Amino acid sequence: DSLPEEDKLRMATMIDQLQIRDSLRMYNSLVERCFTDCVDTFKHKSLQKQEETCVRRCAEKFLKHSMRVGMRFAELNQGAATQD
Amino acid sequence: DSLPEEDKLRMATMIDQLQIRDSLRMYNSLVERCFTDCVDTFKHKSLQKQEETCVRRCAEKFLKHSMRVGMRFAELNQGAATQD
Amino acid sequence: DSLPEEDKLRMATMIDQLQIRDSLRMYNSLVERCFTDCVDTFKHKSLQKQEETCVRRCAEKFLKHSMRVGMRFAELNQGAATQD
Amino acid sequence: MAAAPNNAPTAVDKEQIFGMAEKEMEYRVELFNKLTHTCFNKCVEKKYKEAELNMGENSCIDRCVSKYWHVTNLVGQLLGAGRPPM
Amino acid sequence: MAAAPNNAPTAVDKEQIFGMAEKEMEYRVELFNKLTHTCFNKCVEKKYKEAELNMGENSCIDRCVSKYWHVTNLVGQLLGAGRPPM
Amino acid sequence: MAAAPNNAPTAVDKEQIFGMAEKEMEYRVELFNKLTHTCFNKCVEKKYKEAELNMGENSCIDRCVSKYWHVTNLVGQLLGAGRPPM
Repeated sequence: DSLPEEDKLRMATMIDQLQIRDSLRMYNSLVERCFTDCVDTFKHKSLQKQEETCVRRCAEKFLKHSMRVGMRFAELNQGAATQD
Repeated sequence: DSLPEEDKLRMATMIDQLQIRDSLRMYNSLVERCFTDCVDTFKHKSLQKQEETCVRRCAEKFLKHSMRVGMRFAELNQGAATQD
Repeated sequence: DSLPEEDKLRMATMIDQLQIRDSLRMYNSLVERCFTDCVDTFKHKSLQKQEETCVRRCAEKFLKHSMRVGMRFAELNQGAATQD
Repeated sequence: MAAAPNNAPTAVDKEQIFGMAEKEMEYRVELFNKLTHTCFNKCVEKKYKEAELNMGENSCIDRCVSKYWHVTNLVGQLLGAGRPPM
Repeated sequence: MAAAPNNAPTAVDKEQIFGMAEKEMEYRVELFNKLTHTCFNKCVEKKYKEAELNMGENSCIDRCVSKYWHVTNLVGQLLGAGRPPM
Repeated sequence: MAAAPNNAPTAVDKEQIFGMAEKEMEYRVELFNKLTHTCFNKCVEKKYKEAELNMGENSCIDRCVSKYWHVTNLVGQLLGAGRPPM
């Protein structure tokens, strides 16, 4: 609160950068997970139809899961904060 | 040794920060490991008695293991240093 | 391109440092992988002959694999760039 | 740690403050990521027959997050951390 | 984001530019590492009877890299990323 | 790398020195963490019937650390690293 303007700006920049890094890591690990779970044959160079369907569902399911975890996690954090 | 005071301080700060990061990571990975090994049923919201016992033993065992590895590791590093 | 000299130098330093970090991480993960795949008995303190052979082949194979992936990856990146 | 002779924080003090804030945030992000991946592994069917989470998966996820939270607190106590771990 | 009153970038602007470039490079390195480890797990025989990759392994690796690339693009589209993901 | 015209290190030289020291420490921490997790997986019984390490586990851990050290050195030689890897 009592930080000078310059420091507030620096803090905001740091948060932005951590969020960018976090999104890029999430993207990378989502690709790795869905590839590992969905692609198992290597007779072709291109993604087969049922592999593509599997990847789409996997990504969608993971994102929904991640949002649900985020909501529950926020509730628990809030509960912990009000118990203080 | 011949570093100016300001640089020594900066180096010490860097080491402190790496140690803090390392402890927090260790904490996170200890939780992940003991949760994965000890919690497998999701019929309740709260930790069951035998799960709690399992987590306590897991954490204690891992910390003892980690200390032992640290000692052996230090001996090998020292041995390697004296062989120079 | 239009960066001042000082910034170019800083960018080059950053790239150097990321490459150093990357090589050290690759080294660590290569050791972990080959140890995990090749060492399974703990009746002796020192590496047995067939374990050593296994580690050598594992490391060599992984490095060849990594170079091949790098070439294919570069081709795909180039193809994507020229499609722009 | 090292107190500056006057009240204005020095450059090194500031590095420490920003560094601590950064580590704290990194820790929370990592906690969230590990929790997310662990509960996905424990609760979600991996054949991906559909893109929706079904009721069983949803209730498993809620309980998994709750239990993970308890384990985080429990391990935090064992490690003797004075501050709330989440 | 915050536009400087004149054209010269401020110290904070520069931090952002260098920070972005650093994150971008970290992302590419991590992508390459995950791709390498995943395709090694999918394609390479782990008994290490020889130090060479055989023909079957080599063609598996080529197809694995190609498929991983497709999955990266597909997931990138689903996430709505406007820029090329590799 | 780039030699300064006089003996005083420039700001960029200093960044390199501190950056190298930081990478080196990160490497050692990562090595220790991987070693710890790998040997825990290889040596410790995961049903956690007690909180103590038994004799068999302890001797397995000692040998595991020793062998991991040898593998680190061996791979370091293969990679042609001029400096001691631990």
